[in-house]
Amino acid sequence: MKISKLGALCALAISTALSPAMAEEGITDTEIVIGNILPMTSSAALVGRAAHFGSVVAAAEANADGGVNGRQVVIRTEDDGYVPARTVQGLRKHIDEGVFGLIGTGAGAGTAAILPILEEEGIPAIVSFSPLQAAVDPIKPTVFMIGASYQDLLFAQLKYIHENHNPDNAKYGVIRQDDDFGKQVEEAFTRAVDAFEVDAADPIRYKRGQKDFGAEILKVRSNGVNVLIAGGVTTEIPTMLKESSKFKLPLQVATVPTSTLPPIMKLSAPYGYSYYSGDYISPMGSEGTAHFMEVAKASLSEDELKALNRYAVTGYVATRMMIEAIRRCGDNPTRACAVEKLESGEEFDTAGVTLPLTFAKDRHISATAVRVLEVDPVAGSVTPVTDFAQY
Amino acid sequence: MDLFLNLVASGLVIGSIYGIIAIAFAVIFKTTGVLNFAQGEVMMLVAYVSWSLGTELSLSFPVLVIVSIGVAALIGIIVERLFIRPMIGQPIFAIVMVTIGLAVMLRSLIVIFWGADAEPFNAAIEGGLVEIGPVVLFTEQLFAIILFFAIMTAVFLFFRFTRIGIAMRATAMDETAALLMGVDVRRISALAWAIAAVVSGLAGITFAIMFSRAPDLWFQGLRAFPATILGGLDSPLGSGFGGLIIGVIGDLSEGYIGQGLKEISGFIVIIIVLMVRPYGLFGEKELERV
Amino acid sequence: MSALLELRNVTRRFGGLTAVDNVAFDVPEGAIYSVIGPNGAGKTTLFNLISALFQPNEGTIEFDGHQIHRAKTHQLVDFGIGRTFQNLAIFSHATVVQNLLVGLHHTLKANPLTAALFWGPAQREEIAARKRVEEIIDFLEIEHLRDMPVGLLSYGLQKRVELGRALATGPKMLLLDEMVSGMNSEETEDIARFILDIREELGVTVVMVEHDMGIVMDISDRIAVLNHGALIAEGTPAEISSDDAVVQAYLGKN
Amino acid sequence: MRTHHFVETYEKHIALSDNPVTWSWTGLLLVALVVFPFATSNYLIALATTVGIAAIGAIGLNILTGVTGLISLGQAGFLAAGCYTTALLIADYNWPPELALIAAGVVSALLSLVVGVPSLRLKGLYLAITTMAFSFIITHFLLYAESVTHGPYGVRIEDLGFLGLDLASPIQLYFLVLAVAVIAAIAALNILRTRVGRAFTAIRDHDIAARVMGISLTQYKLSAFVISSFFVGIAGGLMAFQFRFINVDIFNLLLSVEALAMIIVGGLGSVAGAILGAVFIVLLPEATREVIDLLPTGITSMLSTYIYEIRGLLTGLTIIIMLRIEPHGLIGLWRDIKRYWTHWPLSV
Repeated sequence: MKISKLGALCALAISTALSPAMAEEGITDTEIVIGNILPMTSSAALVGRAAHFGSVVAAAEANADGGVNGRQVVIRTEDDGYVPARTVQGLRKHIDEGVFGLIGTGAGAGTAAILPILEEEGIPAIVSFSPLQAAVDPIKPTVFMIGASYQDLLFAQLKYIHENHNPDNAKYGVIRQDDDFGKQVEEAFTRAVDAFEVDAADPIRYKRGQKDFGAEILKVRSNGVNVLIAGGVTTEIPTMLKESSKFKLPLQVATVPTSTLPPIMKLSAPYGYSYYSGDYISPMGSEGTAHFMEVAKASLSEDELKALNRYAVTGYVATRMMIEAIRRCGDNPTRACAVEKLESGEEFDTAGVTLPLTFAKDRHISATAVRVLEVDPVAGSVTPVTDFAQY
Repeated sequence: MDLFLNLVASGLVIGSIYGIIAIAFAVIFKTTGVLNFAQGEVMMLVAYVSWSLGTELSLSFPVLVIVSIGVAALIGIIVERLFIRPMIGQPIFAIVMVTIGLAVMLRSLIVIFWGADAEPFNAAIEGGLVEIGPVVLFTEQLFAIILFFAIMTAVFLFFRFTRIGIAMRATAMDETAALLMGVDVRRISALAWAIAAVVSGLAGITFAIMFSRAPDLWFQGLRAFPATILGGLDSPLGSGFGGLIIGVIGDLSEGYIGQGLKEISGFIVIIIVLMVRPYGLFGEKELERV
Repeated sequence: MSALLELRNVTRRFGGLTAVDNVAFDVPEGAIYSVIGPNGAGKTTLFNLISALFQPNEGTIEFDGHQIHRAKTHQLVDFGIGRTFQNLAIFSHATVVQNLLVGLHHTLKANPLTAALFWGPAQREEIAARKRVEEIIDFLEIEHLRDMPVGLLSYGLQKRVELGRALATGPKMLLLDEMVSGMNSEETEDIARFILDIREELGVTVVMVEHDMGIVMDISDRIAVLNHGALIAEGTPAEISSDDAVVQAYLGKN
Repeated sequence: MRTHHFVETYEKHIALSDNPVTWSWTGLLLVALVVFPFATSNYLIALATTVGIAAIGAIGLNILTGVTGLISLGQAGFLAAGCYTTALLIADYNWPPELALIAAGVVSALLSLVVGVPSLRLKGLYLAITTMAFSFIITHFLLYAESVTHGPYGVRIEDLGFLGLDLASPIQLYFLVLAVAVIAAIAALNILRTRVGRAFTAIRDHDIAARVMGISLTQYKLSAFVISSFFVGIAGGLMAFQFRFINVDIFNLLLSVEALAMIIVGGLGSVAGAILGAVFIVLLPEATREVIDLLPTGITSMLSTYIYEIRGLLTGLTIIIMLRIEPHGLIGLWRDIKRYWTHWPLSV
């Protein structure tokens, strides 16, 4: 037990050295802190990093204009590595170090995990990284969400396919991850199958991080599926397309919005499939994101620019809204005031990424209208094929 | 039947990759008694360097392979010299832990150096289709299977007939005796790491061509664990066949049962096999002397 | 003297090799009994059979009414058999005291639950065990080494600790496998003295496998000679040293 | 420091420590641990709570791997079993948290028999990989047995009390964990100084000699599994209290590897080593973060793109350097330092 001395010294040293000067609710005379908890590492790092940089761009934009009523916006991001338990830890750290509001709330399960703490602490949050119905239904006093659910995003595509292509003997299939995100994907599938009264194959589940989809596509083939939800997060999608191309399967493919990520398009190019995607924002590179890209170029390094994708845009929009709400509170912003401004029904401009957004006291969700996009990886183009609509 | 054959073929492809990595595990374990937890990361490093060489210098595929083999051997030797050799004489446990630390380091280094995005690994062998009866394979998938058997043959010949290969086997059996016979045990350790880096590196390159060059490539190292355990940790050839078995069982169980079984069928298989043969299918039982 | 250990037609084969071939002898209670023979004669295999590490293919081994050939190794101490090993088999990271305490294992009763609480009986039996260990330490004259990790001791002392550990099990019979090999003459004499003391003071029967003919002839009451797994002679030291077959076995092949 | 001392009674021989200096330091440490949360932030309290939970798990793993020599890479599975047991019993079956915590230990211990029995014949790394396989199978079951475990949705438990403590309060949770950790450490030390612990060590050092000394390998290897997993299960149950939302994501191989890293870095076979290792491995990422924060802002912002990778790099490097300097772990390092000072100036 003699080593316990060392432990004692460590404990004392740490407790005295690391105790931060606590800032009341993340605001000082010169700074205001907005937090993110995002998967900056792990298989979802591609999207987590982008979301972080989206926040950074919004803050840089505000700070270039002299900040929010004289205060500089500081973005502080905790890495949760795509693990909900670490999302909780990240939030605890934010609370401790002082945070005014929260944008990135981890992936779906992470958001679910921290909801009670957000409520307890009364932290304003705009969920945007990974839409989760439970975040706003029932309404939590300080939690808002922008963006349509994965279910709506996928259902919109299936509806478009059903109405415009309606293949002979349509048979629907889905390959989805075996987590909460995959659950939402499967719900969209079930909803479409019920709504269109079409034939369906049994859903196929795969473990997060799986690379090889040979067996899954062979099952799709032997089931005669011709409308497929490729429910991967990122690199799974090109792999599924590749295996399908081996047998030249005649497929209509619906994907989650991640399919508008440039690296994924590049990887999918050789296999001759175009696929659908759905989104509630304008695609990257379109006119709608022109302003965002301009600000980004002014505020990010070369390396950081490369990390941008559509998740940067949603992160940007949500952070921008939070900043604007704080600005509307004037010189002495409080959390309660920011929440009040958010749900006041007044419009928030998103710099053209979406139509101006609003929340209301009884509606903490916005930007739920979805547009179906056709992605042609060879041409590198993303073409809207429908207008924004509610699903 | 069509489904069955294609599932088997698909299982053989991925099983070949597992098998090759498993050979790498076994070569190091057999000669030094260390299970190298950083094997997947070393493999990833080789694949990344090879990808950079391929895109920067636009080498033809055969030349790229030869250059990559050289690079891989060098990586293996450097890693062994920097991280493993200073630990010689320490408890095996500590050395295994060093490989775990090494794995964490390499993973981070690669992202710092190459970024977090996945990129296609374009190579001349890629993209064509081969039809064998009802079975359809991409040329690179066929390449994976051929590579597997080529490496199996090479490893067999090396350990059976070359002087140094025999010396390595001798070291594995009795280090002290090997020392007395004039075998340089340190050089053997470096050589084992080099061979493992080359072998696994080739698997990494092939995997990157089939899928993408991405920072989660290291995970295939873990996937190959069941293979090497199934075949026997001290049996490179057995480990190789273990890979094929795990690959095929994985795809068949996914094809006919589903429920995400593909990812854990390998683990279920090794538990069952180890109940019957505690040293793997082809591993040797250690003799206990009293 | 009645027989404490009885071997009847004991045979043990490994693959094609018959390591112990139809061996039978009795060890009388209170005897010092030696098993000798050239290298590879099957002596250690025989010991492993008597300590139930192996089971015989044929034959029976009875000790004090217990059927060893059907027993599990860990039951032996309960029957009253302790042993040492040819190659050191001590717990080298542990101290002398801890090694000896392991020998007392089967006499103690703590289970994980009572051990975790370390209250009442569990504590009392540990104290009693420590007293017992001190007695053995006294007997073997290693008081000064009590808290040394055994791995740091000289070979001779390590052997002595191993002997102590076997004694700690409270045996009726001790199996000593080449105690004195690798020892100098002084250490060998010490051990011989201990063996005699063990028999005289503690009343323990001793069976030993030994190469050192000096100690065998000096202290044995009876000797069994093995060659190629078979028993070729059995008798008093005087009988054995004049036995033709034995002389043949040791010298004949040269 | 002392050089020699003599003991007069057998009671003192078997005491955990007969040295008053040790006892006073231990007392001081405990006082520090009790005072600590009142002088610091909630985040550091939460971090200390994590350390405490990790320490309980590491003490458990150390009994199996460090003391008995059975290498396990399956800690994540046992931890998951404990964590889910507590969470599900509270959330779905309205068990009182006190019982649900004990149930975590019991379920995990029973499960370890399922792993232990078929593992009896396996040695070294074969055993390690088999335990790893079991842990994959356990988490797979937790994910797919939706009707029982809520599968991918995870389990949430609402605010809860424990013997009058309010576990939503970081300080009160901290004290619960501290109390359990102290009990766990004492229980482990007690087990190790009796015949049970000696049997474990004997099996590790020389299993044949152990058998000849009357130790049943079957019984004691299984005991090691059961005791170890009981500790680990309790740690899992405390995790459920801490997170109040659990799903399988956290119970991955990395967690098992980290657990192993704790006992190796800390010192195999030593209870204090396990605790030190837990402190080290849990605080390492935090420490690297602090180091990065100390750098000039210019460098920090330059590093910002890959800040997490740099932390990973430092973590890996620290483990390697640590093992290079002292393969016997922190506890070995501590002993060396102590020996150095005790014998100074003769030690140079």
